[in-house]
Amino acid sequence: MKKLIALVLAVMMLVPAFAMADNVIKIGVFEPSTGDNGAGGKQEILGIEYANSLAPTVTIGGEDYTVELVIEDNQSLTDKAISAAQSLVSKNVSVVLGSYGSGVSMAGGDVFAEAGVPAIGVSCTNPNVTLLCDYYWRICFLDPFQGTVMANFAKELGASKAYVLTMLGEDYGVGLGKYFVDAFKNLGGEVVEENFTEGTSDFAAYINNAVSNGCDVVFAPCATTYAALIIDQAAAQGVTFPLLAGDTWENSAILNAAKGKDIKVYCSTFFDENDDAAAAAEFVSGFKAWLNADEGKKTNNGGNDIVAAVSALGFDAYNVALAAVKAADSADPAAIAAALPGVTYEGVTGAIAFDDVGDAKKDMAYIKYANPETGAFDFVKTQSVGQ
Amino acid sequence: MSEVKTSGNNVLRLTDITMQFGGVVAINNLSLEVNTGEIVALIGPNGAGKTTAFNCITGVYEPTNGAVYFHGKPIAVNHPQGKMIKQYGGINADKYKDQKAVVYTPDKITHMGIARTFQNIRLFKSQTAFENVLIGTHLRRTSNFLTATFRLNMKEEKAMREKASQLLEEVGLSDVANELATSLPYGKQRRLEIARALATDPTLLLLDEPAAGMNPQETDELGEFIVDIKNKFNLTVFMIEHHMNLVMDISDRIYVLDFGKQIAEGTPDEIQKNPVVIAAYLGVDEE
Amino acid sequence: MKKGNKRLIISLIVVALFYAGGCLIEHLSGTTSMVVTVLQKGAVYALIAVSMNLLNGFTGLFSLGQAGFMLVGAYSYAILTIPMAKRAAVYQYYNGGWVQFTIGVLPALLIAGVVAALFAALIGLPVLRLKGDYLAIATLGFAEIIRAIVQWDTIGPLTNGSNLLKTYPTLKNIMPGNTVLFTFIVVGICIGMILLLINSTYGRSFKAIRDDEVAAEAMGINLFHHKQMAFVISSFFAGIGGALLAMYQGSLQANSFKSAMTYEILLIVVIGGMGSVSGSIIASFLFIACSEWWLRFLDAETMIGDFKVPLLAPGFRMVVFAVVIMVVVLFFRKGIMGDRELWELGSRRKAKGGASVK
Amino acid sequence: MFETLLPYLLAGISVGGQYALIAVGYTLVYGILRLINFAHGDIFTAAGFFMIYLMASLPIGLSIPLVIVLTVLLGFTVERVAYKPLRTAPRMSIMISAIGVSYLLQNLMWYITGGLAKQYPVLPGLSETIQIGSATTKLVTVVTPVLTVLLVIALVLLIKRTKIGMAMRAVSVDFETSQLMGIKINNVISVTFIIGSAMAAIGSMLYFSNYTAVTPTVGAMPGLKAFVAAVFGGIGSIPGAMIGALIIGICENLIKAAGWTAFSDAFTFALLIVVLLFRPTGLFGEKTTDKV
Repeated sequence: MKKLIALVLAVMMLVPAFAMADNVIKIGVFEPSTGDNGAGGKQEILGIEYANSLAPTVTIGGEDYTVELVIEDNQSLTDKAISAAQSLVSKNVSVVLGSYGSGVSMAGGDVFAEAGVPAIGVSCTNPNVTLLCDYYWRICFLDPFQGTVMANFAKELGASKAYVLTMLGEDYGVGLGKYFVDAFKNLGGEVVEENFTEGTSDFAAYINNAVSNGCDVVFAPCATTYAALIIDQAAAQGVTFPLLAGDTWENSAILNAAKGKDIKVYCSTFFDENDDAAAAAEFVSGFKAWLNADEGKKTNNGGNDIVAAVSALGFDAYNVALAAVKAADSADPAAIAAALPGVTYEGVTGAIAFDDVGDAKKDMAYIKYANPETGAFDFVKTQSVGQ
Repeated sequence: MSEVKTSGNNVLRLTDITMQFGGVVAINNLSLEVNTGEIVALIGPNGAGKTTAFNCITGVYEPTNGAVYFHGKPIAVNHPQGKMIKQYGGINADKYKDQKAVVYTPDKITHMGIARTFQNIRLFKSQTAFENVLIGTHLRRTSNFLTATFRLNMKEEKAMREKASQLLEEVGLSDVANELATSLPYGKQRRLEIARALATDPTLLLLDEPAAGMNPQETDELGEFIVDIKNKFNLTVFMIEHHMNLVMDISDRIYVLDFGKQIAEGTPDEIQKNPVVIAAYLGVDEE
Repeated sequence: MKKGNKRLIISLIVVALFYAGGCLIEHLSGTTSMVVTVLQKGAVYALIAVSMNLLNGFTGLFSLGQAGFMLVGAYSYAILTIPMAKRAAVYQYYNGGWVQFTIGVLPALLIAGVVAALFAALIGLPVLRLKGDYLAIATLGFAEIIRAIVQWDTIGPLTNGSNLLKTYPTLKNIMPGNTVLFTFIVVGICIGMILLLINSTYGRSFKAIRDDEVAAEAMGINLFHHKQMAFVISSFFAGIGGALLAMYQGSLQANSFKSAMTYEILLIVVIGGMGSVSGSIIASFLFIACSEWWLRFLDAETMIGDFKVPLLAPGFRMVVFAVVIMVVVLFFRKGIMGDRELWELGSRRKAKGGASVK
Repeated sequence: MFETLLPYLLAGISVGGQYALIAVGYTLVYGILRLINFAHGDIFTAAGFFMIYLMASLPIGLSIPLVIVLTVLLGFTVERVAYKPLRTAPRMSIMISAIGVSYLLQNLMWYITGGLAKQYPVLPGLSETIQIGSATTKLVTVVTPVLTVLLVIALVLLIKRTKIGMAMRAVSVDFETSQLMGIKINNVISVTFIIGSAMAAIGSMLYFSNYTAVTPTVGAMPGLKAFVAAVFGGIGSIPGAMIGALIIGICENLIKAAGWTAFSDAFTFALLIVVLLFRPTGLFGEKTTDKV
């Protein structure tokens, strides 16, 4: 028995993990499909898959290469993310897309950098993703921007004292919260900051704190799991002030939580499905059709055909990757990495061009309102720091 | 306080020991002496509190009242405290009031030179006979965990091992040195437990029913064995035993305990004639 | 005794071959291949599992604080080794943080262990007086408390609060191309020390305490003193293990050191066999290889032609895993090695029952 | 002052009551098997998922009893499969088995639900909001303490008055002897698990009506806290468990009110350790001396 185990072990260890057919270029998809951010991750994957269904091949050196998507679940956990990233790298992907959530992206970043595989961040908004990793690019806006935007918006709603609630140990929320706080204070507002610990279900006390501190707006960037609870319990306690959050809240989980309740929920996001720009409109209609054609995809989207901004970003990310491959005219990661900085692309989420850190130069966020009656997101306005 | 003066050569000395669990008085005002070189037996019907007495001596229990002296040095002194003051069912409580309570943990007491065996054998089950005895020698180590880990204590380690195998020799278990302790036959396990106790270099050896579950012949051998090691390691032996012939054969003096009270004390012949003792034992037989 | 020596030599040769193999594989398949990942992480987990085994398997103390001590070790290492140039960026919200110096990797590893050991010494004072499962739950609690403190915003300038620590020297940039060798060397030295301790007179008395506390105390073994010793030493190596894990991961977040991690390690120890160092080592490599590599396919929805393989979906891997573990716990309670070591196989101490059996 | 504290107290009482119902399971099982049933929190979670999946297709009148039945079955099975075979094994391996079961249940739920939060259905009579003094809250906040007290009284009567209850007490005092006295240990243990699971099921309905998102790991924290409550109240004592739970529920809400939100969980463990050190028998537990 033991000998057998030992033997198997030895053999498996010696199997080199190499295997590559020709005329196939592998694009790694580094996304959570389980865990706190699973919902958003799945929507992002959908966007990527849709893009892939439209552009399944790419020409390199005159030859057509079929694009194979290699999807790994990073489970929304920084430690699991590392092995997920390693598994992608070991499958010889040429470029990586993802992830939803900044923590996992930063964790995976090292692995990609180590292997010299370029990664394109889809909706990870923490500055350090690109700042501390030379192989990470990103097509969405950053938290300092988003935080400022929401602070401005809060002021416009007439708020003077904000209650900022973030999850202890979640760098995305804590980071975004900090930027919001700075911006809001600069605008002359007061702030009460508090954390909840992972696995918290009981938010009653936090809502009470917000009320008893006389806050007139809540900013709670966190995973949708907790968002749903916060909204539900805020409504249960009949709060009158609005709840604000970042991109994560643009999710059907939020709509379900807010539906039929007397509560005002706003979030900032990367894209609006009612955008009348031609590209966007085309994408939206196409994507809806594609979703409705397949129940499985629809469930992954949260059971409806509402187009999430992260899906749009996923769509753009894939096309940016293809553009980079074309520019490099090679499936070699190094070449693609070299080509990426020069890539520019007219995406459905706006024009994408990278600055020297590797971030897309984006200066506009879409603010949406979770409409309790219709159970859909209403577009409120676009906002940029300028205002 | 007259009791506390020690009469010269006694090794162990209990004065007014009372052990009470909640309302139950397990030992009631027991006083006894064990002198150097003696073999003293503590007998009595089941539940008379013999093992409890051992536990008070070895620091497993803290007596409710009374004192234990070892070579004249107090190793346990106590008087009813807290809610025990109300509950206390024994006597002579006030005699120890103004003495400060003395408590030692079992390991300290073993360190002072009292070693014991257990009524229900307690060998280290995953260890071999040899290792069991070897563990007994750990107590007299001079090395700390660093010197031991990095093997800077080779000399001592060697000495320990020699001593252990020597002891196994003494008790006639060398042939089974590498057997699992728990795989040994009953009699050998008892001997092993004694060897393990001897490994701690005791001056007083407490044996809790060493002959339990042995046939007459084994018992006789054990008797000789006890006397034998007593002389070889010049020990004092204090034992609890039910096998009367063994007790009568080897012990110099006998204490009889019944329902926690001492009902008799004396030489084997005296005890055999003692009506109270006989009554106590007959009483038991009736049940 | 001679036979023992021969076995020792043989097993040393085996170890040497294993080391050589490790390096060879790395040079053949490149640092980023899955097999190398498994070798690195497996080795790290081996150390952690052995350190836990020292406590649960050899001393019979059911402690569930391992993740907490790994956390302490990992953070101590990372905080001390992040290069000055990068601190401003890493501690972006705490303008550079408090610590304004950097030390070498090896001293940092050592300090990681020492700090973890100090924590253990403090926690041990109260907790080790508790028995059995109370000890388990109390240590579990302390691990959680430590995590809460590390993430606490107020000491953010030290721990970077909830945010990742990055840019500290990782396996890759210490011995480029020889990451496996480095890991194996450090882990090897640590496990070697643990082995020496276990086979010393102190190790024997640990086992005595495990087998029978009352008898051990009657043998003059000071229970608390020895338990404390085992606890502190175990935590020392858990700390180093945590630091190595940080080096392996390349980025560090308190969030990942949950009780789930402790459970994983505990299960590794059980699979390997309570009270068997070699068992823990084997089990670690098996566990990591399966969870990170061989069983990954279970998580991927795969089509064979038009036929969709049933059950395969994200999360299935962990289910299979948990089932296997339950089977081991219920039907092979001795685990792979029982409480024997590789070099004892075929020796005449057969009937020997492990701490977790009979 | 009271005006501001009232909502915290209400929240504390209701969550405390929900912990109490979980704690009963721990205290009964531990009282008899001396086993921390690590899986209990996950059984609680499972009950939540049962409700979600049943309500999707069945009317509430059927769902509620079915949820209880299913949860009881789960608890019963866990005991038979994972604990019964280890009756004679050392405590440690039973506990490891318990951890294994918890690990398995969590991964299973993770696999089935994709690890995503599921919205708990609205239970009439629990989810409506009401006004109490200055505080607005859900009806469940009021229902919970009442229901909890009633259930606990019922349980205490069951244990004091009925034959099986007597058997349970006997077993918890002395396993071996009661076996000799001809008590069918296994039945008694099964009953304990059944009662515990049923309580967990009811607890889950109250808890999730209050906190409406269910994830595979959601039960872990309440589970641990409930265990702490059981220890605090004195292992084996059902009223103790309830009072312990209420105290913990209220304390953690007051701590949050005081702004120490990051440490509301840490507090629970700190409390546990303090209790274990200074009063291992808890508030209402009896002292036991182990024989040498």
